[in-house]
Amino acid sequence: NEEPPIFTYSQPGKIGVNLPDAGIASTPLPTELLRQDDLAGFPELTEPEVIRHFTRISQRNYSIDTGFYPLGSCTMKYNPKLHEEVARLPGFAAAHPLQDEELSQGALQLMYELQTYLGEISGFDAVSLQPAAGAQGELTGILVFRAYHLDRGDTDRTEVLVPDSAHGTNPATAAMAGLKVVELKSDARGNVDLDDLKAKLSPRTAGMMLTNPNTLGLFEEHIVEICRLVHEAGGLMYGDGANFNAILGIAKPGELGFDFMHYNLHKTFTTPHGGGGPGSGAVGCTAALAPYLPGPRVRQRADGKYEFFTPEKSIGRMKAFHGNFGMLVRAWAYIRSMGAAGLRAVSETAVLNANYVRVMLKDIYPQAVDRICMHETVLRGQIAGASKDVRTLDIAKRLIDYGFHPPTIYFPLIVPEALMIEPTETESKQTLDRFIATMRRIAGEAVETPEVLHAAPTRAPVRRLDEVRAARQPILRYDPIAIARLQSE
Amino acid sequence: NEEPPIFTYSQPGKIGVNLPDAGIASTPLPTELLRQDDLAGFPELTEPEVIRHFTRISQRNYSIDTGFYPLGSCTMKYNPKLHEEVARLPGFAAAHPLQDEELSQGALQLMYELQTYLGEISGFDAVSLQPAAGAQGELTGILVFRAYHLDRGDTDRTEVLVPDSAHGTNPATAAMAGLKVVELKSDARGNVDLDDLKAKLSPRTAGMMLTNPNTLGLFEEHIVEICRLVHEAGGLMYGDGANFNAILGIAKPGELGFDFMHYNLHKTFTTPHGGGGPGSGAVGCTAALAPYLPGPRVRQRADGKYEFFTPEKSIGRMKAFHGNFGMLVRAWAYIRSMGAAGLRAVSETAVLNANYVRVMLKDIYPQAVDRICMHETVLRGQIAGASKDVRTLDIAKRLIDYGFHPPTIYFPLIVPEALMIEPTETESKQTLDRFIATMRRIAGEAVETPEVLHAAPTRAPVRRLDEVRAARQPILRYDPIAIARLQSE
Amino acid sequence: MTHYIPITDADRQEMLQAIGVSDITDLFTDVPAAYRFPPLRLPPPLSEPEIMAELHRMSELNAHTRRYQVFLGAGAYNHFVPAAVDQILRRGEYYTAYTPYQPEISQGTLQAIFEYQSLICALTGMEIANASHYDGATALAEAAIMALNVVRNRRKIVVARSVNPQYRAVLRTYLQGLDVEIVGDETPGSGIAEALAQVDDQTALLIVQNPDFLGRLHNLRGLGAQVQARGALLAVHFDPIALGLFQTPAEAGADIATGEGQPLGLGLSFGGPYLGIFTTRQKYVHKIAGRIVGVTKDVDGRMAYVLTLRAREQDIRRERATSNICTNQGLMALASAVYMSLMGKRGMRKVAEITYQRAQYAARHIAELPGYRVLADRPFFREFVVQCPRPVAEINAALREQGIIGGYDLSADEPQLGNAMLLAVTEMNPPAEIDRLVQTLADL
Amino acid sequence: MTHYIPITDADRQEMLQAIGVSDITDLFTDVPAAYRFPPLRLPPPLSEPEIMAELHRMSELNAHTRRYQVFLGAGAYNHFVPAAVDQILRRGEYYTAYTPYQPEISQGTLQAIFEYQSLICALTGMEIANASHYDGATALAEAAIMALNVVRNRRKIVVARSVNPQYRAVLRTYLQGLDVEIVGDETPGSGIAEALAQVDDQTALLIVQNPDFLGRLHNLRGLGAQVQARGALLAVHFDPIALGLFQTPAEAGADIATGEGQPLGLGLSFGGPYLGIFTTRQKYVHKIAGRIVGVTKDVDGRMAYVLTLRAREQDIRRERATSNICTNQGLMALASAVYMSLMGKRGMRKVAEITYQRAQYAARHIAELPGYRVLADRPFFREFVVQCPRPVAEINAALREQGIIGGYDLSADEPQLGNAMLLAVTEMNPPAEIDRLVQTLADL
Repeated sequence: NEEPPIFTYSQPGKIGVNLPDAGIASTPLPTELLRQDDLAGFPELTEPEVIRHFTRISQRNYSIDTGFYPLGSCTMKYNPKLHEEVARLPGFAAAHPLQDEELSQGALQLMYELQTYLGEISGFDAVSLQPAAGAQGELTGILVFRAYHLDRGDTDRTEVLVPDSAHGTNPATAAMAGLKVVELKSDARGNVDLDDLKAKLSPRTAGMMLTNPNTLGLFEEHIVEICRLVHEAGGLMYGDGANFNAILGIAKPGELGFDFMHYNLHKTFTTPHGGGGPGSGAVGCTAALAPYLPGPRVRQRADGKYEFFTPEKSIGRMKAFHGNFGMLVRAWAYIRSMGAAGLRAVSETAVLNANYVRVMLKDIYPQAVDRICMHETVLRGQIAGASKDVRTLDIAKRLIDYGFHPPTIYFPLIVPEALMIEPTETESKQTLDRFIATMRRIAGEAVETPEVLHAAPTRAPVRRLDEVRAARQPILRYDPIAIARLQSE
Repeated sequence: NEEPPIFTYSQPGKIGVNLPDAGIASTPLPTELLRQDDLAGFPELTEPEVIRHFTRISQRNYSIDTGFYPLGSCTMKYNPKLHEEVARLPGFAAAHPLQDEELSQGALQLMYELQTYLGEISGFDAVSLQPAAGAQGELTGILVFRAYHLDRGDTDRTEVLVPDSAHGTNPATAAMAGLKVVELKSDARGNVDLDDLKAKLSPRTAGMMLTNPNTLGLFEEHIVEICRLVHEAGGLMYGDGANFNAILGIAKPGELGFDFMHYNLHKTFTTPHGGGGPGSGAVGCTAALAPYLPGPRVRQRADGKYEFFTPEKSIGRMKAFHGNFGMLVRAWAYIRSMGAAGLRAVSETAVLNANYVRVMLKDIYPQAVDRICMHETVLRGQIAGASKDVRTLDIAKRLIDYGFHPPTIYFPLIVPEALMIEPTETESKQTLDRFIATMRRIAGEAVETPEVLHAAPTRAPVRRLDEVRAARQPILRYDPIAIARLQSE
Repeated sequence: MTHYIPITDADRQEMLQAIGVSDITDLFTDVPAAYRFPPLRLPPPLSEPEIMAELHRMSELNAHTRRYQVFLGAGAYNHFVPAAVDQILRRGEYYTAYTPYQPEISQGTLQAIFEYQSLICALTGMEIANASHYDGATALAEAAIMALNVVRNRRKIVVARSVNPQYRAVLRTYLQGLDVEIVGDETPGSGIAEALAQVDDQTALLIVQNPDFLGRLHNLRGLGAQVQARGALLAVHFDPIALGLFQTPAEAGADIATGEGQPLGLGLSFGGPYLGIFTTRQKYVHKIAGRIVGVTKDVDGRMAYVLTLRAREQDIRRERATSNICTNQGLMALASAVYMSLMGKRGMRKVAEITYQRAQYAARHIAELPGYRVLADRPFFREFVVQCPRPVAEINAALREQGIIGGYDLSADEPQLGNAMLLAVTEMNPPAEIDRLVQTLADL
Repeated sequence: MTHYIPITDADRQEMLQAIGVSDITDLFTDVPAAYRFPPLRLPPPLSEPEIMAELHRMSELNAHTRRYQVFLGAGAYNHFVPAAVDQILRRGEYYTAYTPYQPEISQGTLQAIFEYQSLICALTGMEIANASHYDGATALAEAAIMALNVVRNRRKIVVARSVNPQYRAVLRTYLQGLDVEIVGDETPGSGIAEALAQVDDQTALLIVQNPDFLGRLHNLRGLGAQVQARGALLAVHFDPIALGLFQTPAEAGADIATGEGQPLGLGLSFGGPYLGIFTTRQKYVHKIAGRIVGVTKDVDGRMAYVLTLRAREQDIRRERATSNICTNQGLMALASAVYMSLMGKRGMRKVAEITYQRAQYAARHIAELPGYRVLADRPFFREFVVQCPRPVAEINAALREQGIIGGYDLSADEPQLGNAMLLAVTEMNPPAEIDRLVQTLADL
């Protein structure tokens, strides 16, 4: 069932698309500008071969459409099929981004409405849809913080506070914006340690980045106080929206005191993950920060028409054109399908499902912090009676054999042997019960037949990989000689 | 990796589609007309569950998009992806069959042009696109023969001659039209035995049904004489178009002497098989038979517009509306993509591929008739040195383990242990070579490890089935008690 | 070589050499020289962008539901097709698969068809369903053939006039060689009662439709018993959407029930591919046409699906088969199974309710228009007859100017009704659209 | 419960009981009461048919390539998208999969990305490619950040004015916190030579585009050596379609080459999702941003694919990562891999040739029109500058009336060119369409 690299099907002369002829007399090509290698190494294939290849390898993937992803912090929820149709309507999928606004009123209306909806759901005054992913939304926010402070002549604010439980994108973003990361400790209840926060706030504080609910799946109990403290120190509050799926209609970050946040439309608002992207990292903020947002944004004119505009103090554009528009269509459709009550039901059910899994497993897999959780729960892969060499990694790989995608593991970094489980609201109780039973069964195996866990997975397309070899002797493009050498080792 | 019946996911209250409300005040329902059982047994599911179920079970299918079908007489060639798009254009996919002709000019033009193209490719004067599948095309033809004879007062023509190598649909069709089947022998070269034909022609002969190339994959060497003999006896020649993929641009059945034929658009003209349908069994015939064709057909008016018409002596309609229109769009696209030279290249390559497989295997798998074949070749699963209990069925099932769909087996009935192999033109030499090597390897296994063949397949989603149990104690709809009983046996 | 043919020139040379011929034309010497390699006068080939552009152009010459508000039915209905249905249909594993004769590698198709059969049984109340016919009309014709095989020595079929006229035409086409008398539908305006009256001791089958061609709902309870008492069978042609609410063919005592599956998520597609639903009683399972999927086990004891009772079929039994049907509408059966699974009990009921309610609403408002009369002697489901002050063709032409596709013109089928059209309303006609239809009629 | 949420009321009760709370709201007591359960003022929810109808209506308010003849480019191009690309994109196994962090069950995505990387290397001649950036602009900005990390202690980036102005804007956004000087693009009308002249011993990177923003092709052979001699790196932003025919960034001696992958089968989609292509030399592999797939073996010795060199990435290295990028444009990389595989060597060359030839044809004929002037001081690939007798906005408005979307108005970016537009021609503009554009301009 292995499928060789597509290059192995290549034969001179084949082609997979029936293209038109130029249909006009040729002019001579500027020979000195031509490439010299005749596209060496580029394959030649027919359509049947290409389709069969990519169909066959697709079956070697796990996906939401084939199974359950209890993948903490990733919100791997169902991607509605209606959205795949509407995003492909020719008026969206075949519209040029630079065509006149007059000829783009449908797209602009959709963007305007989505800006409005996202602002309302999060309690923010202004939204920009341009960022292409969560990390780009973060960079947008930190650049906006920086611009805001500088604009006020506040030039010494060079530090960004980041809890030790944060996603790696948070510190990486601060660094990319040229700011210094100051790490904050978590307390025993999984909240930010307030004393540590107070100690680290200073006139150098540009702001703080906080995920709430945090990566322990816990709602930050002191959120209002944290925002107050940061604001009093002259800093701004950045909300990482990765876990926004927990609080739709439950709480509005803008009301809690955040100044800025990004939305992961590919998590909370059902746009597909696509095996790693495209995402969409739209951002929202307070009126005070709105002048710094990237452009173009969309506004409605007095005559009812829509137009692009760039805020007067904009940090500039984050990417070409207007954002991952195809993702915006899907998010619009989702919000309009669910409505206010539907969105609240989403979060309520996501939280219900997570707590159900939590209580059904915590006697065997110790809970990192013993509290009611939000949309996800962090357990520890430390099973009583199992030998020490059974690690969370083994549990994760064994789940594969039972048909489940593993949870997020070893994250957050502050929890040893972390198993971070986010069931989402689009899974049935039946599926959760199967997962719970499987987790309990694996715990039994960990005690009785640990070798089975070490050997896992055995029922996947491949077994555990030699990742060291991949990094030490990297083969990063098709190279038949290097591959032959690998195979002969 | 098994997937339970969809009914097992059902829970009261679930729904998988978000429907509108009626939006108006209700009127009372006529209670005496309501069903009494509240749709007992009907499942209740959400969209994610339905999608996951049907995605998962799809992966338990073999298909052209995942592998090679050397399936004689079935022409399992590649289905171009362009066709899937064009058939879904809203102007085709969302047009009502009874809307005014004035509002259907695009669809009518397409049908008119397809009629013309199919007539030209086959050498016939008139085409009807109505039949839904090859077998319905056959019934159409035999009813037309019957009507033609009766119309001429020729009331005693009640017999249809059918070679012993014919598809089962041929005799079944004749019977369905109320005619008697007279079977013809094949000769040693795989042709119709002319002496037998002469002996069986009579004033009772309504016509003869002939597949050419025939089901041995051989071009009928006496085709012109056969047509002459049948015509001299007052009969008509029916051409079964199942094997038309061999002779596009090679020969026209209408010129060879056939009076009528059906086209399997789902074989020759790339419309997908769909796991058993829909097909399209358009038919073509001579001018003499055209008045009897089913209606409506399409013609062009003097003003250039298109209209439906029903031939004056039509046998009537074969189905509601105008045929499997979605399939017609695909066939039109295929013919216009290929053009005359492309279609000839299709048949040339199909024949090339079949002969290549033939010569590479015939030393091990004896050829039924030692001739150059057309688009398919019939071999025998009788391997020298293998024990008698290794049968063609075992060879076929063992191919599954190597990732191939088995050839057609035990057909035609006149060849013992038949293996009927049709590679089609859309497979590469690489694939054919892999298939040939695998067939040779299996021949070796048949001699050395026959138990492996008897046990095959072992790498498929399921192994060989208890088909007797299925027929003796049929479970033909979801019945948890019957299934539990089956599983506990 | 084209983009669909992976044999290169070099391959061809190698293969010809292996075969032992020097040129590709040497493979065709069995074709009489005089007929070999005829020219094909076809238009020059088009590239992919050209095909797409040309077919887009042609497709837009047609009216369609994204451009027009459609009130036309008469056997094909504009019901909602959830996007999830097409998502499944586009999977190559389904649509490029062959008929599941090799069950070990066809469990996907087989399980889907088994579930289709099961869903259809639940929907209709009937005991067994086959894997499909070409469409509702041919399913009905095959019902007649089956009845002739079940009820031996009777050669009369009675069919009510209120059965879709296209279906009655197909019935007559199918049976024309079988020495059968088809009666019951002679009198304009007649219906089930008149047909029942013609069921006698020579009758093999009575065929009725419910809701009938004019959209009317009938209470058929007891009809099966009446027909069976005369030694005949009863076939009921049903509408699968109506069954979300209304009487099943099983409740009518039907021996055979057929339906057109198009409303179950298939779209209009200018008339096809559609889906012929065929159901009957368990005791007739060996008499039915077409494929049937059953459950069994493999040698390891795993539950598995397989085509079964195949001795009825043409490839096994040849001229003694129950039908010549081979290729059916398998992919459409799959589509309808996805549709029914998505809708479920609540969805099927809800679609039926919306359809019913909106049809009543439309009829009520049209009936109030001067010059228009709605025939409402009986309850109706989705369609109803409107008698108009002017010829239907004129009215439809005027509606067309407003982007509305009006009803089916009944003047050829039921001339006694005068200027009558059959209007269809579904969940795809929102109240505002119905109001607009009414207003447009009022303004004519 | 909705059609996307499979938890029933009964389930909820059972689960709440298991959790030990009596009501769902009890799960949210950590949320300060004053902020808990705020109302969301959103429009009432729409059903699926309503969503479809409303979005169809809105989409048709936009011009699109099925309705308009498009001669607009400037960074987004109307190239043909083979249907086979979307067939693969619609597979749930790809588009509903997560990032392939669990390689055992992500071999589909991993192999596809590995093949994408390999195809991009073959196309560009560069040694390594990563798994994608958000778009061409951000790929270019990440190139600058990488150069600053490779060439230590230099804080100047030189960018030619002839680089897409949106890309230059993004570059400045990305680098605004990094204490970097960005120069080279100050002078209207300037280009590569002027930028090169500014490369000095404080310069980390020179950025050029070929074909440049105005469509002109440049011979960059030797440029890399010149830049590297000054201790800096060279980044070339390329057009992937032009590479079917024209000089590769490797031939220019580029250290980094970036491209916008949109023309590789992605469609226009009103500006996104597109695909940022990023390539560099093998020796910089530990410096690059983003994901990379490599080949290795599993414990049974089977060849397998895996994300590798992950110590560069944010989830491992946090604030010391090469970039904060996490989610990329993986599905678009897959789409372009399918596109490139379909096109192959012949197809890539052919699209480039048609595009080139038709652009020359269009330019030649427009140049003949009175009042129009085509800037053709250099060879151009797909786009060219037309100086018009009237403001571009007026001309485009007139073209729009004829169903034509005209060129990009250069007046804001390069005012010294006067009434100038940038016209783009591809294989999707047949000669007849070009003739119609020319005729329409002539008739204005």
